[in-house]
Amino acid sequence: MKILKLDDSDLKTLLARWYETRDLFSPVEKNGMAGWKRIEPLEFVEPAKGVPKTSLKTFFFPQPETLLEYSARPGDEGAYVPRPVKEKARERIILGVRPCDARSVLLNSLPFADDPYFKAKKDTTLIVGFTCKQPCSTCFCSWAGGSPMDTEGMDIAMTRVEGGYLADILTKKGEGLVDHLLDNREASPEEKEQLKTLREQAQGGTGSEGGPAEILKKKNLMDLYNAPFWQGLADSCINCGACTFLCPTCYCFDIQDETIKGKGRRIRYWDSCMFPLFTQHASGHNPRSQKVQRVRNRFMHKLKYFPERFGPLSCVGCGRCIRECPVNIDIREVMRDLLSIP
Amino acid sequence: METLFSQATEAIKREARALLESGEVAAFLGFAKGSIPTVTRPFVARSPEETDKLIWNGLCVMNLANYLPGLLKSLEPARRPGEPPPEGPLPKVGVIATGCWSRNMVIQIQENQLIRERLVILGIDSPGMIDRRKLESLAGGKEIQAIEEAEKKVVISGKGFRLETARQEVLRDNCLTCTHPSPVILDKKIGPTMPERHVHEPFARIEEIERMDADSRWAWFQKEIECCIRCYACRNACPLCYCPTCFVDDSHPQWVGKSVDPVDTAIFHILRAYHCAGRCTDCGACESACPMGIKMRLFTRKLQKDCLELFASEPGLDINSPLPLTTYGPEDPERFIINGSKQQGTQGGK
Amino acid sequence: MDPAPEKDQKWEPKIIAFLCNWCSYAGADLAGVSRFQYPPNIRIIRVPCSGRVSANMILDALKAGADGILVSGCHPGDCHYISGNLYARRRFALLKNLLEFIGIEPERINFSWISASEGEQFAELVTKITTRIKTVGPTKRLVKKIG
Amino acid sequence: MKNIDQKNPYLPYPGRIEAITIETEDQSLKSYRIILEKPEDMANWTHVPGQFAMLSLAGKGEIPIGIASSPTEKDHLLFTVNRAGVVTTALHKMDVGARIGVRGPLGNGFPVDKELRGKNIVIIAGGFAFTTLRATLIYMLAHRQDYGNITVIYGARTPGMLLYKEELKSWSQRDDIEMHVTVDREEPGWTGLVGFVPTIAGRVAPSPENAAALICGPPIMIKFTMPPLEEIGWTDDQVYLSLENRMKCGLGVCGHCNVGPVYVCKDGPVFTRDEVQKLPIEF
Repeated sequence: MKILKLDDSDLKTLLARWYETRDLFSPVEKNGMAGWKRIEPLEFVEPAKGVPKTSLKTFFFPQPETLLEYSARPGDEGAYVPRPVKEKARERIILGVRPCDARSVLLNSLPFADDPYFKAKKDTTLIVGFTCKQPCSTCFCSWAGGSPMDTEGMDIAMTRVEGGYLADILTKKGEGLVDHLLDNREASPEEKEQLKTLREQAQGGTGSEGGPAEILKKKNLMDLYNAPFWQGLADSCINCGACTFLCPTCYCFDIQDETIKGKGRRIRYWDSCMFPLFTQHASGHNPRSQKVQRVRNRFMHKLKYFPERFGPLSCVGCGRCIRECPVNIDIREVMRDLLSIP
Repeated sequence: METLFSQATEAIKREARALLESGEVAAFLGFAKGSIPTVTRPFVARSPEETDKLIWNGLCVMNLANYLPGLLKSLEPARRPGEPPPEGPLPKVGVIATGCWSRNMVIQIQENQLIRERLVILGIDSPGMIDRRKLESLAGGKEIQAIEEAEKKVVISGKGFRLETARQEVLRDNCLTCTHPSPVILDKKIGPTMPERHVHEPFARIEEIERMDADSRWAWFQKEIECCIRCYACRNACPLCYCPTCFVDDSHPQWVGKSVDPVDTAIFHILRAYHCAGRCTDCGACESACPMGIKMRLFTRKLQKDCLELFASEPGLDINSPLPLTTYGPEDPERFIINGSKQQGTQGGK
Repeated sequence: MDPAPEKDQKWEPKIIAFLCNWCSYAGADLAGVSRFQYPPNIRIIRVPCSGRVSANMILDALKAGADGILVSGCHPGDCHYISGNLYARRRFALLKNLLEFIGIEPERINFSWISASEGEQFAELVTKITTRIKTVGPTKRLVKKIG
Repeated sequence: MKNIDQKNPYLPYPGRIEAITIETEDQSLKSYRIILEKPEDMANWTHVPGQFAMLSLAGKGEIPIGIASSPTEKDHLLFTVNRAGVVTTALHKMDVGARIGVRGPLGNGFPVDKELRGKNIVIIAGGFAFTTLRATLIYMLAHRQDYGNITVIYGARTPGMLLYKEELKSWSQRDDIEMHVTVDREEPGWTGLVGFVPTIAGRVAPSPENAAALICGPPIMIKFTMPPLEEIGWTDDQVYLSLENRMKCGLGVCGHCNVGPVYVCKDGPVFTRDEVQKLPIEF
């Protein structure tokens, strides 16, 4: 597809235009970058660096999400018969998305492939990504299979250059967003060459042959499972859910019914494999009753079970868990330790 | 440069190594360096060699008492539920304790979660611990790549910046109002004794909130917990929270919904704080653990203030004085009881 | 935000009353038997002792939309279980303050002592707290809503 | 606005309880005969013995329960439910005629039309784990010519704790199936076998030649049943087990039921013992 050269005023014009028929969202500054917020077009500023604390998954896998509704008035026609909720069809555009977060949407769509709720949200959401110029020291997207210049999962990928942005239009949906600019803003051959060089300079994705996903897939499951270092992680871990809830690719959930004053809903909400209740049977038996088992499960799921089932790691290398873990459990160390097992 | 911290680190390493080498303890609980400069890692050394990893600095903010019951249990020989422990002494753990952590250990002993004899406590006076969020806001969005700490100042640096600040400016809020930096139970003292601290208006922020009207207080409360993600890091970092099934996990009845509904989140924070009433030592682990920067310590601080004012109680200072909610006094204040004071005269004989 | 006193005259507060089996519940019973009039706004939950009432229960009632709470037990010294109400007194003192601290209107959370012989006082108490709760209007804070 | 309803895997079929049978003397197990309210749902329902479904009680939640009816029993579904948690307790309080949702069928089921075809079959069950094996047995009896000898070893603590008592009686009168029903201890009025399932299995288990065993029961029973079978030459790949784990979605997404890399709800609940041995012990 096309590559456009936009200056800052072009971007402003576009945002104003998009805003007419769509909702705009972007990272918001609050206690550092806390999360995502609906914005007015003029409010948008490209985040200086890094990603917000909360991940992009909240747009596709909201906390909580109503799956079904039911009437809880015994007299009603169809009382206690759940029916599907109505989804909003209004399109939304998420701005300022980093390559790691954009990639997380693709990774999550693997387990959610047949999920109508996830799919409905994906269909109505456009991602305008901004490639990374300054990775943080906790970033490791290249190692996890991506790259700071990666465009996977974006509809438009913006790269900051002298005098504005090079906008790589990647999808039909993305093309729809800029159609009136397509002819007169096309980037010059030199600019296209510049973008190509920037991409090549960025450390390439290691998703293929030599990447951790491929190496770990080939290792014996029980060798990794029985590795000695898990106990050390469990020693530090307090078994909270900060890592799982901030992680863009942790997607475990629980389902529960809530009934209030005649109205009922069946919701799914984020759950965490760190919590003892996660696996506890009604009988009281708990297959993962020990902290070490739960810590291990989180990493084994991301680094071994998920790749075996779907191919890539269930990790985009955004570094959120590393930055926010209260006891500094570092997934990069876990990856290194797992890779070092013969 | 020899600092307070490097001296303490060396002393901790030395003592821990000796304890493990002599076999007096089966494990030593302390801190190791983290992979990022703003966070340290609670760490269990199980061999003399591993004690080389131990460190001590102002970012050791997790309350180690939190780990003790679980760690001690994991060191006991496996046995079936209900089976009595084996004859003879059970394995011991060595641990570092500052004022608040040691008070939490006292409370755990009072609440039968710990056995004093199984602990070897290296007491260390807390110099006041650093709030990583304050450092981050000082850095103004730039990434902190190194922290240098001295007795009175802290220097942070990263790509293209180097900032120096008074230590006092970046201390955690709880450390700024702390009046008990010295451990109350210990087996060996490490480092110098800190001078006694007098805090002017220790409950200033609480009083400020109390002066607001109900609407403003509600608005403040809502705002404070708005970005809670219900990860329970505050609960799990807390040495007071050891219920086998937390009230948030009760299903029958379900006291609190599990998602991020504002009412459920509010009830979670109210009840979490309330369960710490009369037990909280203001160690600040909850706030330090919170990934979202919520100041939930203010809720427990209010309870702390009330315990002090109503029952003259400060928990964990004395192993022989009961926790305030496990006891009562005939003359406990009851102004809040609607017909309380009116009836009080008639109660004399009883 | 501000729950202004309800203009709609039809609104009547719902008050959940946790009454101890040995004193306050008997007091309420006596009020009924003695035909003392009091507003019909309370819904009584009989509990073995005021010491049985936990913060969880009070918050659960607020979450379900209770406009007010009353917890009433035996007078100090009269507890059937010797000291249940004395432990409760300490807990309620802290809870009431904490709930006020986070912005719950003080009028909504009420504690009292009513003995088995205080039927008249019980009627007076209910009248008093119903009036108090009416001044702050229908509850909005801590009420869970869906959809 | 658009409805999310086409192929919504979270939407249960509306159903009603048609009959309730109290199965055990302690009333902890009841069987629910359920019909799907829409005739087309009922007519289109197909499953494989060994699969399960989510019973859905709006306002209480969902629970995964093995389908105790055979696909050959066309006009209804049968679920035998042990009272344990919030949903099952609510279910136990429900009456005939009450509304109930059914979401499924879920999971893989026993390979009755694949590997098990033409084989001699041994069904070994303990306690209330007999439910999906009842489905399997009824299915096999309806396609009797497709299987060799069928041996059933079923045990419960007491005669009163046996499930499907009437059917047990009628099966024991047939000559094309070998029934061994046992209880843990002697009890007045009980004339059948006495002894634990593993003991009985050791005594009556047939040769492993061209045979498959389907074992469901408490872990301890399975553990002690294996040695006597192995002694006479049974191998792990001939033994089919049905695992249980906490489940929420039943679709292999929510993460609750994983045993290492497999999801019990999607990849199971039926595994050969051979497959289970390669997994971490997280069930």
